Amino acid sequence: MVSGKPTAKRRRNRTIELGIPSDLGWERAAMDVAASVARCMGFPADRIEDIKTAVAEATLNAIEHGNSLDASQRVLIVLVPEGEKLEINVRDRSSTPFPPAEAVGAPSLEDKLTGLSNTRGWGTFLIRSLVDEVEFTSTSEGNLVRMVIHLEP
Amino acid sequence: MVSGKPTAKRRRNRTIELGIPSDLGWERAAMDVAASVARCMGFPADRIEDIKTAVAEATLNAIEHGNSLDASQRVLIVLVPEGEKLEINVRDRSSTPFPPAEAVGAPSLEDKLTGLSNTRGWGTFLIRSLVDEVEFTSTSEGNLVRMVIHLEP
Amino acid sequence: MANEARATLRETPLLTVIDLRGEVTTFADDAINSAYRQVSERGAKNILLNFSGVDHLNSAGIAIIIGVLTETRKADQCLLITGLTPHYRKVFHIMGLARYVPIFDSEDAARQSIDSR
Amino acid sequence: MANEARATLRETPLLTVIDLRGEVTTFADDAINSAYRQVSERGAKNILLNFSGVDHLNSAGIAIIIGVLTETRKADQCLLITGLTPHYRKVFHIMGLARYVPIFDSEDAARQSIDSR
Ligand SMILES: Nc1ncnc2c1ncn2[C@@H]1O[C@H](COP(=O)(O)OP(=O)(O)O)[C@@H](O)[C@H]1O
Ligand SMILES: Nc1ncnc2c1ncn2[C@@H]1O[C@H](COP(=O)(O)OP(=O)(O)O)[C@@H](O)[C@H]1O
Repeated sequence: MVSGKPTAKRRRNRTIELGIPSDLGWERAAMDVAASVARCMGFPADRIEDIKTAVAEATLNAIEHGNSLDASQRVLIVLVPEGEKLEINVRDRSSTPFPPAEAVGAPSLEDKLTGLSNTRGWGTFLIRSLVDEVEFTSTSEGNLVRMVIHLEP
Repeated sequence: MVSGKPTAKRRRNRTIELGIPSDLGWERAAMDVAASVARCMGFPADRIEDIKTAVAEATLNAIEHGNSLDASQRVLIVLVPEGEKLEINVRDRSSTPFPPAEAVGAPSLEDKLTGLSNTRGWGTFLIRSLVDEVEFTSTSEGNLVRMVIHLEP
Repeated sequence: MANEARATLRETPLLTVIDLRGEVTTFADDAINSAYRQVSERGAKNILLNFSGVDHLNSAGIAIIIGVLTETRKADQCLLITGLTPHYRKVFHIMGLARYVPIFDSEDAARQSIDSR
Repeated sequence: MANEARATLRETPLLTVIDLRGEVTTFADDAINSAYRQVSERGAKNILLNFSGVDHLNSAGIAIIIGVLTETRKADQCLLITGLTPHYRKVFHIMGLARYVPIFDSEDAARQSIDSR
């Protein structure tokens, strides 16, 4: 189903695109599509779980932070299967850029347990931990999380 | 997540859209999104199975007959959750219209078992049998299958 | 495809079982038909198609099963089915297939039906 | 939401169990916290969170669990966890949570750990 060298056009044609409203809950649809694409590509079961969680967290952030739960704004999930790797882009229409990387370093569980910081703040950390490559880009169009997962680790 | 009277704009905003290449296999992604939307809406398990099969068959027809397995043509699946019902549109870029309804009446298993007709030809019949409403529309843009499934039968 | 169809043969008392696995779609054609040919060459009379390992089935896959059913009727073999989920059981009923091929809850139930003839 | 979170209490020898069901996301806040409050009012010392009925868990849901863990540490209660899938077990390890709350394969294994103290 997925083979050969991707040219720009081929690449565009082989993408799977999902658009959802910015309502909590629809991230489940994104997880399910990502899982079925990963399954088609032959990812092992434990990697599919990693992909589902990473996509869920990125989509949740796009719904919640990027589009501020404004259901009239949409989140676009673009999956690009390319033989040995799967690229997943999650795009929102945020007018606020991602916080700088330093601001979202590894959260301290100790601080959370002692009340020094909010119990939330795990999404970005989990994404980083579960995928092979991740890139956060902010443009005037919105924010984009680009994740790549390799078939062979 | 889904409530109130849908206006044209609301409706547009609340849709879930999935675009896939016309390659056999990607209909699984359509099934999975449809299932997760139906689950979110509270459809019972057996209705979710009906929806998955109907979406799979409509998407398969769009890939195979509508877009003639030409991977550069895309199939668009648009799900519209509206409180008590789920509308699902499957759109291809076919230049050949759907055959007239009479041509795709209930297939005769007897004919198939005696070799009088091809063993295929069940997709449209299954769609009709499994959803509450179905409409086949051919336009200059392509073919469209519109299916509606009610939460309360 | 990650989840290719596989059809493996298993001889049991009274029944020759074809265990189907993976996705029963248009791609399952070779696997199912060659399994059926082997079973026929062995002279099997009672053939049980076991769907319990199948994770996806569509109308193109069912068309392959109809092809096998057509052959078994010509060859005076008896085809039986088990391992369908309630949903696909319903689909087989809707299609009228259940009138031509008996569908059982379990392999044992299929075996008993042969035994009690 | 179709699959709301539910948290139900169950008294067992040595352990008070909170059985979680459905989706443990931001919407599970009330269900989990009110279950925890009830358990505390009863004076429970050993509290087992059972995830085996959970079909979806995300970082917002885990944040609620961290909140409960914070409370149990203040109240000198002992929190234990069971019923996680291998994936979420891994996630709890990645987050470092497994260092603060023991994770067991089964309710029995959790009970034995209390019994053998
Ligand atoms: N798509 C996004 N658009 C704008 N801001 C974001 C986005 N994703 C994350 N952020 C910012 O980064 C912070 C950290 O996110 P995260 O680690 O996922 O934790 P949480 O979502 O629990 O706050 C968020 O609180 C938010 O301020
Ligand atoms: N999306 C479509 N575009 C064009 N033709 C279609 C489409 N869907 C179905 N058809 C036509 O209708 C016929 C019957 O379809 P169907 O009942 O699904 O059976 P099958 O797909 O097994 O042939 C097809 O063979 C095809 O000619």
